[in-house]
Amino acid sequence: MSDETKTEDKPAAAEKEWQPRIIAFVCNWCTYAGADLAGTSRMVYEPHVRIIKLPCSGRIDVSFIIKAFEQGADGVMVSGCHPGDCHYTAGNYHARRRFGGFRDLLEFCGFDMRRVVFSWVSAAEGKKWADLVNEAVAKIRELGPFKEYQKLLAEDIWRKEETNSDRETG
Amino acid sequence: MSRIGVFVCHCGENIARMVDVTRVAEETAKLPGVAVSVDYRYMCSDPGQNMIKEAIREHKLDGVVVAACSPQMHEPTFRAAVVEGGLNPYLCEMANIREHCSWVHTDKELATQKAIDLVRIMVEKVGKNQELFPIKVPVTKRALVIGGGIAGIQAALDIASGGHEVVLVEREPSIGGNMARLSETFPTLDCSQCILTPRMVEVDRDPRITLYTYAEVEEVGGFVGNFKVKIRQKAKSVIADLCNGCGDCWNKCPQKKIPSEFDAGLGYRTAIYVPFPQAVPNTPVIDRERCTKFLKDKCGICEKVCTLNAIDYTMEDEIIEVEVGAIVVATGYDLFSVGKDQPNEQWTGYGEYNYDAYPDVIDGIQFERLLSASGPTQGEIRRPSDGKEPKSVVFIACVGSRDPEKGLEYCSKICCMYIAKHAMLYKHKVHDGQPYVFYMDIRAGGKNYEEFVRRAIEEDGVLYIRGRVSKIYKDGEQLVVVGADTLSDSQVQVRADLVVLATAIVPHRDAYELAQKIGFGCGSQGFFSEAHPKLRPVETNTAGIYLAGACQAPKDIPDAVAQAGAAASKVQLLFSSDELEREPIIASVNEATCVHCRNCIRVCPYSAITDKEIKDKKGNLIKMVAEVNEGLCLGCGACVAACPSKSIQLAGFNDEQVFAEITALGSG
Amino acid sequence: MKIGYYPGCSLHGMAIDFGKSTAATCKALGIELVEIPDWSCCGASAAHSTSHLLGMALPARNLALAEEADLTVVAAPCAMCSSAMKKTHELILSDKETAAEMKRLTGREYHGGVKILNAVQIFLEYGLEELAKRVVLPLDGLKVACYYGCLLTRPPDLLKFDDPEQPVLMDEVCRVVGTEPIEWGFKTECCGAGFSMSRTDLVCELTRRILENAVNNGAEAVIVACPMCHSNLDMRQANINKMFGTSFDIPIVYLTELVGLAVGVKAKKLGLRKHFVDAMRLTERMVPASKRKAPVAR
Amino acid sequence: MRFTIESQQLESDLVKRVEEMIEQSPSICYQCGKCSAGCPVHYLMDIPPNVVIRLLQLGQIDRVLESRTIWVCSSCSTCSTRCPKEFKIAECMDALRELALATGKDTPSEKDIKLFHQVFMSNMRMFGKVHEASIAGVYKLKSRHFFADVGAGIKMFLKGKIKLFPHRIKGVKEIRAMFEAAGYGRKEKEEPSTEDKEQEKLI
Ligand SMILES: Cc1cc2nc3c(=O)[nH]c(=O)nc-3n(C[C@H](O)[C@H](O)[C@H](O)COP(=O)(O)OP(=O)(O)OC[C@H]3O[C@@H](n4cnc5c(N)ncnc54)[C@H](O)[C@@H]3O)c2cc1C
Ligand SMILES: Cc1cc2nc3c(=O)[nH]c(=O)nc-3n(C[C@H](O)[C@H](O)[C@H](O)COP(=O)(O)OP(=O)(O)OC[C@H]3O[C@@H](n4cnc5c(N)ncnc54)[C@H](O)[C@@H]3O)c2cc1C
Ligand code: SF4
Ligand code: SF4
Ligand code: SF4
Ligand code: SF4
Ligand code: SF4
Ligand code: SF4
Ligand code: SF4
Ligand code: SF4
Repeated sequence: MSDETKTEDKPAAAEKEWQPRIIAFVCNWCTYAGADLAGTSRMVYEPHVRIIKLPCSGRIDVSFIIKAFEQGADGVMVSGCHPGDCHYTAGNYHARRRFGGFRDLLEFCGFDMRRVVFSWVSAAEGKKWADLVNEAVAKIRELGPFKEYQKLLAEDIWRKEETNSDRETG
Repeated sequence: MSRIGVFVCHCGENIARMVDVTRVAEETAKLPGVAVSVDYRYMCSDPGQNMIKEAIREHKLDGVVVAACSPQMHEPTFRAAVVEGGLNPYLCEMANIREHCSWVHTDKELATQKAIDLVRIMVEKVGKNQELFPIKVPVTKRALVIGGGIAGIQAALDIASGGHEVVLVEREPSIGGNMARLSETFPTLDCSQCILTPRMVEVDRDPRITLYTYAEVEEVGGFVGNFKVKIRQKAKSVIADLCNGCGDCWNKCPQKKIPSEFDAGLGYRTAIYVPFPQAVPNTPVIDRERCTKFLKDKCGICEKVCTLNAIDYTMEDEIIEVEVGAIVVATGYDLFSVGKDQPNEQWTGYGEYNYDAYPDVIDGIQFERLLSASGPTQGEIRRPSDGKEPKSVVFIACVGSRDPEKGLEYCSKICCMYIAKHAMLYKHKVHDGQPYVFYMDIRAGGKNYEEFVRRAIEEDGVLYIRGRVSKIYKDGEQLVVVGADTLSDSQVQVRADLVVLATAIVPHRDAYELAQKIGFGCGSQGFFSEAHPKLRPVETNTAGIYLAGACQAPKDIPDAVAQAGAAASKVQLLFSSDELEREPIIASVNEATCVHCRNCIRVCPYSAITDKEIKDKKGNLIKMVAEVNEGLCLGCGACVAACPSKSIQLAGFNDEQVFAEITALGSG
Repeated sequence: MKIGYYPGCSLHGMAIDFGKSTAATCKALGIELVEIPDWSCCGASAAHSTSHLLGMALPARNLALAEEADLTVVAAPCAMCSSAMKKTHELILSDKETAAEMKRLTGREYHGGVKILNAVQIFLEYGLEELAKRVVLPLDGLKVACYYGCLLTRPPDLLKFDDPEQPVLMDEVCRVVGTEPIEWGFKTECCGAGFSMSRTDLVCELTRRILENAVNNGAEAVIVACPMCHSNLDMRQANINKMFGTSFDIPIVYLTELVGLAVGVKAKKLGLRKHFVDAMRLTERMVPASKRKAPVAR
Repeated sequence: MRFTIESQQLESDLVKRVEEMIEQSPSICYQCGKCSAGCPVHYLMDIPPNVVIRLLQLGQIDRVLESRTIWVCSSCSTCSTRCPKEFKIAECMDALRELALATGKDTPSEKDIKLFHQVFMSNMRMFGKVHEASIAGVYKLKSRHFFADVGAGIKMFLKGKIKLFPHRIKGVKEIRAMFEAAGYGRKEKEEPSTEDKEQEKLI
């Protein structure tokens, strides 16, 4: 599936309208605060990321990522405190261990892993957050809208048609 | 259907400039479940808060979303307002459309769309929120202070005067920290020992303070109000209760050539020793790595000379367990090591300054010891190589500081002042000597500080040369300091008898491990992180743990003492009630579905989950499940993600809530 | 051991002694030197001073030629040459744009397969323990000032050779051949390098400072690994004495000459007679290994 | 010296070219003076290294291009190695020299150094290697320092340190193509060719 996305050609007009939609799962103590810092430091970055705040990256579940794609996200970011810096001492350690598993599972399910960005951003790394968002947006722009999953869902007899939302206008 | 109120803030122009707030209000008004959506200039102002309160009553709201700044900023404000309006505080959420939106974007249309999405997420979440009630936990009214420098001493004394017990743990054999090593202190030039010693003695005398020196904190468990601490009392080999500090042992100890840590290697101590004469406690310890008895099983002189039989070679380390309600960390600083703390390990680093090669190139603390009346030279300025009185001394500022390539990026803050002090004191002692200072900027921003520096220049004839030094080399007995004077565009060379490097202030060498052990934050430079740089400067992000002194940032004595006082008053504030409230963001187990796989137990970083037996009325075991200890759970949610049967949920962040947030984005 | 060899222009000209001693000493140690076919000048300071592109392109061509000739290790004894080569090597490896630009200019592609050795590194590559075994006429107790100059270690991030302020690797080689390296303050000061002809006055001033510090710290000889250091310190010593009224008379010896003597190469083969300041006196300090008091220091 | 600081000047194209060549902005320099403190040829400079960078910060690049400093700098990298901000001063000096030649803004003083560089380069362009004797010859002819160094020259000759005949490498065409591709000396096209002739004559 990943090969298809790479070679996909879109009409230029559609590209103009389309804006990538990225959901970020971040921990409250580090990355959320890092994003706050980017704000207080007035660092300009791309406006396509929607943050969902969780207490700790350890709380992040693979089903969140799948759900996000199902809801029409073109990309997902997952970010927490740096290894060893976790507000909860070890939460991100579990997260880190689990991300390895996430990756395999998602890949197995047929997700293009280039659409998922894992990283560590501390409360002091406003710049890193801004850069990361810019990179993620650039990457997703390159990959184009994530249509494959929607197609898959449409074929899936267990699902209803409703998931083929009109997200490209949003 | 829920009835949610949305309140969109302009923050003056801060939000309104980049986000079409009226449109955000209009669009979100259309969302299912939203009863009212309005925008206002300053939501956090009194009229703004009143709007919310009135709306709750008028529209019978059961949820509130404030679209404004970061929750770190005003969540408490709005939760309080919601409570006054008659709602549970946890039914209020904030959408961050300032830090995460208006301040970082430049396309008004896209920013507005994002703001609408951010509100939508929170509207969906609030719809699923439940009322939560703070958890009450008892408070142990005893404090632990780690580090016995001036900051730790001040904090301990203040808490004790507030009527509470204090446990003070110091790693070295005596309290006093770095201040005890100083000669006289800027800007008043009072003698450091004279003002410090009485405070040290007070610590020793105060019955409310339990002092453990030559000890370290081994483990910290628990949470605010209820910490459980394990302290390792290293074996001193001297029975403190018997010893009267007569000094017979250390006067007779034949191991006399051990470089004294206290004198920064300029003087010597014995194997059984007190670090300095005014030490508190004045009981010696045996340095087992240098003592002949321990190394070769010979000597034993100290035992023989001690008439009080206080020496005990068989003493072992002891673990002491204490329960405390609050912790003040005051572990202070070390000096950057010019020869070694380098980015490139193979290089000597600052090789151009030859600190390692030339004995007459020393650091600031070493110069303090040379100045100190109780130092290795009894306060006479003698250079280490040959004991001569230096007639020309060069002081170099910012060595390792403000030097991102070879040292550290930050300014060490206190060195400008102590350099002026050093140059001045040198001139007071060696009247025909000439002090020179190479500097980049003079940072003297304190009360009477600038005046102090001017005095050094104008009255004591210290020559300030504006420029960094490129190199120090030896020419005969003298050192040649090659520098620049950028004010006259010149290259200058000074022949010096002694060079003093004002090396950077760095966090105590194992500060990072301590922070890890206790569980609070450390910045990238290793100094401990305060909760907010302006508004919560003595608190950490972990409840019940406070900071004092130079462990948080380079600080001089006045600042260290002020912060210690503030930390002490925070502790007393915590101790002013018998119980305290905790955020109810904690996990709970659905016993009906739990299959006791114990995954959650394994991942919980606070060991907050234990096994629980479920028995029938007759006492027969029906099944085993997991159980969360409300006191210990800090709400990280790791267990929730780990549970295969979805039997454990985190209040405020349960699956339903998070899925609602994600789904909110799909409907756009 | 067979390695590539880039003598550079000066080892065939003004620094013929450096060239001869490198060849003879390597031969004595069993190192076979294979010249890079049809090599050209490295550009020296004239190139990088006037065209940063040529400053890289000239060494890039030589590197590509070495690679084409399957030379994976190349000794470039001249410090200017090895520095230029190593810098170019690092820049091509770390920056794709530079790599493309160099390909455009030279019409050849360099893939980064060459390890470049300066004069000191030849012996390090050979192995100091191995070298110690070959020492037959150590210069026991001769006090030497190891002078690295500015080109051997700088810029440190590209050359990655030794500590830029307190280098020690040449000192180690010197210790193996029995000499005693002194501690002194001018190991990496600049001697004026390529200004020998255009600003002789400048070179004399800089070399005076260096010689003074070496002599004041007890050096009996200055050991160098760069033709420019050598010509400035050796050839200009008379000028300095005239200019400043000093009376320096200290032999300036290439590291390759020093090692050559110790492993038994004849002074003549090393070009030792070609020095301006008499260096033959060194031969008097050689002690047959069999008559030594102490074993070779390491 | 007095000048008015104007915003256009602060955005000088020439300064931008220097920035591109060294891939660093002069703004990172905080004027500590350490570069000037350690520079071995500071005593011959009209503008110390830190002031060179300061002038770039101020957009006053012409003063720098006209300076002697850039020519007497011996490229020893003492400054870059010790700079606390790792500003590449030595490379900056290289860039300034190149720019000074390309724009023709270079100072008339220190022409010996420039001349030497030029003679060296044209010698190399001609043979692919440099032939020290002909460099020395041409340099002396053009600089008119006939008698300087005579003693040393004769002694060198006697010691066999001077090779009489230049050797031309096979790939000399390649070298010339490289000079061309690098745009070497594009401004002063005439000059190298006359030197070429003189060198040919001398051999
Ligand atoms: C050369 C020099 C001159 C100075 N002159 C002046 C001056 O004139 N005026 C002025 O106001 N300030 C001066 N200062 C600054 C002054 O020294 C500091 O402001 C002050 O000492 C800070 O006190 P503190 O208690 O925070 O830290 P410290 O004095 O460093 O005390 C920290 C204590 O904690 C202990 N500790 C560390 N880790 C642990 C652990 N894990 N467990 C247990 N204990 C631990 C240490 O052993 C130490 O005793 C000078 C500093 C220097 C370097
Ligand atoms: C231009 C400028 C920019 C600044 N920027 C920053 C910055 O970016 N970051 C930063 O951290 N700090 C900044 N500051 C410093 C900051 O303003 C002060 O640190 C801070 O305001 C001090 O607070 P305060 O409460 O001590 O004093 P004040 O803010 O002065 O408050 C004192 C209050 O007491 C009242 N008062 C005075 N006398 C009496 C009396 N007799 N009876 C009753 N009331 C009385 C006054 O009316 C006033 O309301 C800045 C200062 C200035 C001048
Ligand atoms: S609530 Fe926040 S965003 Fe609104 S005015 Fe107050 S500070 Fe500004
Ligand atoms: S241990 Fe004994 S001898 Fe030593 S100080 Fe104490 S009482 Fe005196
Ligand atoms: S036993 Fe150890 S401490 Fe005691 S006197 Fe002997 S060496 Fe000193
Ligand atoms: S306080 Fe002064 S000496 Fe210390 S780092 Fe800051 S500027 Fe430099
Ligand atoms: S949320 Fe779960 S894992 Fe985290 S502290 Fe509470 S019980 Fe432990
Ligand atoms: S992980 Fe879930 S199922 Fe397993 S013991 Fe914990 S609560 Fe029960
Ligand atoms: S050493 Fe670096 S920072 Fe200091 S003046 Fe020179 S270039 Fe600027
Ligand atoms: S490279 Fe040039 S400017 Fe820098 S120290 Fe050497 S001579 Fe001076």
